[in-house]
Amino acid sequence: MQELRELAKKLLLEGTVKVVIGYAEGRRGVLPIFAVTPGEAGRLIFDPRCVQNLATYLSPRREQVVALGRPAVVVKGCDARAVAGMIRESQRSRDDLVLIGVRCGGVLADPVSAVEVSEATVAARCPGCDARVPKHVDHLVGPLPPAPPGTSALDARIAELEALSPGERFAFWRSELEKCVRCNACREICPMCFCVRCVADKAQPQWIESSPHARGNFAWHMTRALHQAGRCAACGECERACPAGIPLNLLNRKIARVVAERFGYSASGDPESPAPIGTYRPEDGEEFIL
Amino acid sequence: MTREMHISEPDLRVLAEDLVRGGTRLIGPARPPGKDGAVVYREVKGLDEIVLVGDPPARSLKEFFLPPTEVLFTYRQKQGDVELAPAPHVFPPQVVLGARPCDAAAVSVVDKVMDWDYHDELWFGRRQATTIVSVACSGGDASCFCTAVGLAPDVAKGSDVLLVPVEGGFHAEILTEKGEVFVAAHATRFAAGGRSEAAMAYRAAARGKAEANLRADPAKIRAFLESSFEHPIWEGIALRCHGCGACAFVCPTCHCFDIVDEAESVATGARRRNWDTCQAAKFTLHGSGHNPRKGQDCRIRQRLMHKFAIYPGRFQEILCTGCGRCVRICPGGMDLLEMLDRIGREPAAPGEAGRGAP
Amino acid sequence: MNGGNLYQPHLVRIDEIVDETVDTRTLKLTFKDPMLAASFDFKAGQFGEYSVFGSGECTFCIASAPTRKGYLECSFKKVGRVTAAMRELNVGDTMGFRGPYGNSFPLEKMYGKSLVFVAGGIGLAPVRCVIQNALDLRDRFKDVTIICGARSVGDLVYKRELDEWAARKDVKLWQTVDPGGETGGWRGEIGFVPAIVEKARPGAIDAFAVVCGPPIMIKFALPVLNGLGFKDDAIYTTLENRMKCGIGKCGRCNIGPVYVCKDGPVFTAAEIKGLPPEF
Amino acid sequence: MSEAASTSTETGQAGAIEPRIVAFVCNWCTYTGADLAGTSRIQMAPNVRVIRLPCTGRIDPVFIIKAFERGADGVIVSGCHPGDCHYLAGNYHARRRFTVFREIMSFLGIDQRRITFSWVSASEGRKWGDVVNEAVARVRALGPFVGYRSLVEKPNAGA
Repeated sequence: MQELRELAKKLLLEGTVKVVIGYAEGRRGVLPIFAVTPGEAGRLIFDPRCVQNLATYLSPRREQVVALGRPAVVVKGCDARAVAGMIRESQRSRDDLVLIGVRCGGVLADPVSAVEVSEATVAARCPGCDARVPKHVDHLVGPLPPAPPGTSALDARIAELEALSPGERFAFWRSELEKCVRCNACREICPMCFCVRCVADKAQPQWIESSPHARGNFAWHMTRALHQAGRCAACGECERACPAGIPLNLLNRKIARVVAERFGYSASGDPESPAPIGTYRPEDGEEFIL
Repeated sequence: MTREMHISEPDLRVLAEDLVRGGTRLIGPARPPGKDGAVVYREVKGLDEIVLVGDPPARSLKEFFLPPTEVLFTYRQKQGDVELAPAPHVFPPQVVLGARPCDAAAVSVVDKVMDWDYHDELWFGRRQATTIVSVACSGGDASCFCTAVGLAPDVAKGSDVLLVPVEGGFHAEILTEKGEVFVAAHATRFAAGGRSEAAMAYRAAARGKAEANLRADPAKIRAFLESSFEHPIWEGIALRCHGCGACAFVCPTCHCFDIVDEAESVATGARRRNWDTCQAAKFTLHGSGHNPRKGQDCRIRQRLMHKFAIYPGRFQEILCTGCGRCVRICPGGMDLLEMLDRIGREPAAPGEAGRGAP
Repeated sequence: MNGGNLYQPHLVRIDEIVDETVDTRTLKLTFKDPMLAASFDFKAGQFGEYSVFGSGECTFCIASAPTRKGYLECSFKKVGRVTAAMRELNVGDTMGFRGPYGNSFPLEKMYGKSLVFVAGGIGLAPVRCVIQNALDLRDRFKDVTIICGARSVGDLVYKRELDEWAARKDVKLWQTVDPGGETGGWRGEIGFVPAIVEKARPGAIDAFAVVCGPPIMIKFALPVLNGLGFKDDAIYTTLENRMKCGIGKCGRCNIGPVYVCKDGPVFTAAEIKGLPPEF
Repeated sequence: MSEAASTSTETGQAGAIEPRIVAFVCNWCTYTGADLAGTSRIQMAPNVRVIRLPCTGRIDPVFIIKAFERGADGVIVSGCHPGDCHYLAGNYHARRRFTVFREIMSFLGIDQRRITFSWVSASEGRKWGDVVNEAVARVRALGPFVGYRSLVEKPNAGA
């Protein structure tokens, strides 16, 4: 903690950055803060309650954050993957950012009521994580906590769904997606959803029905999953933000697995690695094509 | 016209069964069927499913009066002509059992805008069909602040009958004509009852609990908002906001909507009304590309202004019930309770404000 | 209303289509229901929600005058989904109309006074409604001055009316185009609208001004009018915020405490100066 | 895709209606191949509406979604064989995209037999006939895709 604070103070004092985007204690749990003074940097913390992916605040769409000046941002391994994605897709230049990596032992599923990481409290995406030490960062702080216990409940749930018939899966997703009210929290919080104008907001033609009925919701979530394929940083923020409690991580993880199996690609912290959609190999599998 | 009665828990259970058997749609705060998960208001088959006392359900009651999407009318085009078929605005009876009093109050707050010169038939059709039986709240959690906006955990506003938990059952206050009709229809389930000391004690304890979270003066907040359109506080507050609008969608009083046409085929389709939110940049975007509310700071300000200055100015009602849903749901950690606290302490003239500091 | 609900429009038929400019078109509409066609009434300045079924609704002022019964007109530019669909329609096709909504220009208050109309581009649409209305009751007003402009000669809308007004002895008409927008045969003024207002020097005594046009024109026209002696409460204009319901419910058109759809669209310059800058 | 769609949704059993299939095809190979199938008088089920696009790379998966929304019971996507793309690599890109999109649809429970992908060259009129006939037979066996269209019907939770 002290290491993080001292580093942030130093970066601000020597003028390397104008703002440090990090975590601080709030009234109910941890909040993102934008520390512009060394005093504010003294409030920075990192612990398993720091679930937010702060890379989102680096999007050029966040004009008011951009206006603060050159940022340093505190990133976990999954967050660093998002930053790499943004750099890969020319949203930010690597030179404009200072990345403060934090070693991570998994975050909490419910950071307001739980404090300690255990098999029962850890976020479902964390067990088995291969990015507990963020890569391609400028500074790395904190000790490496033990790996989160157990195995991911997501994998088990995906396997269950895959074992169902198409009709049963359709019924499951219908009951989930019926709850969607199209608040777009999944999109707005996503660091990789930086489009100035989302396909879902386009009306000429209106490809995606904007009404929150299950049909419009299927169109939205299928399209979003496709647009995230090979880009999703697996930070789980969309599911956390969803006020309807839709298990979006199931879809994200399933598609990440497809991309890994079919194209041998998984999102990493390396901005130089090419994205799987937007490139191709002549020998890609095509057993589904007649 | 308040009348006091008593209903035992077994009687309430039978009453719920009677309702369902009689074909009335019964709605209550309940967990999703067969699953763990957040309590929401949904159709239930009996009292056992209903979580009568507890924190506010994840979503409010408004969706039973203003659904997330509803058909306004359908159209059918034939050779240059068009036939319209309006959505029916008479609805089968439904009873909400176990409404949190704040959610019942919200519905009556929104009544005002829905009946402002123009009477919204769809809203009031559902209102008319619905009897709201609330259960006094025990005081909520750390995000509740109903007392700061002039309501209370046991507020009667908007409810037709208010139940207060007492040993073995509920003290019942019959508040409206609709409540009287409801009680008359289930007369055998209710017993005579007068003043109940136990009920008074429960209510006082609940109020005390809610008051501890936030003491604010709505008049002062309104005065600040009306005088501080240009104020550095907005930019600081808006930094961590994602502009997603989850707050508005879970809000019991946010009622802004969009109107869209959706074709089913070349010739047929429907015009729908969908929930919308002032937190989205698209909300005010002109066809020309001009946007009067360009930044997220403007949108946050609009949300607060609408709730605590504009609506009170028009309708003498605060467009907020202090249910705390927006605080609990916000993925960016925006905290209305904190904002109100801060605004309440802010002098009305522009002053110093830190960035993103809570 | 139609046995339906507030949001269900009346059916109207397109009787005439006039292309005002390359991108601006006027539709003349009549109600399909003859009873409604006979009884429909509105005031100058009010607006309506026009719909193309399958595409949606759009908000425009009623561009024709309430004194000309039996039809209504709207002028629009193709900018979005609905206006694009409107451009695809032909004479005889059916549209929807809800309204009239909003407040209006206080014409009665202007009786016995002089009127100065200042309009730029398609801003002439709401002004044209008042001009027609006033000219139909010409003996109730003193001087009538019309100053209107567009980027170029080709962008001038309502050319038929402009010729008609130019021919009238009881109307002073100033037409202008932005510098560079003139053609060989152009006999009007060349210059921005505020400059022409300065040149025309309409008298402010016992006079009201009605100003509509792009925000930048309004911004520079107001001080000119003030300089000529027009008080802010004698200058009227309209605001065009995005709307959906038109009836004070959907929450979209708020400017501070004002609901443009209910308290507007007509405001005095004094009222506008009291509003937060969200339009 | 118009009024017949709304009436056809009434019938639920497989085989009770004529399936409606939308084929998104590339201009250079499959469209020409389909043309050849026609001029060669190859017998084909008449259930397919062909929509011609410049390249399979232009076929956005939202087209498939929209087709199901508006009443299609099945979809065919077809273009040039690998290596034959008029724009060099459009079909390779499309192949990756559809590899993923197919899995998304499958994971959400949309029966894969409703969507047929094929490479049909300008000279493969016979193959196009087979692709069409097989796709129609598969979709006929599955019955109308009421499930997707009717997603619109149940109002959102609560209402």
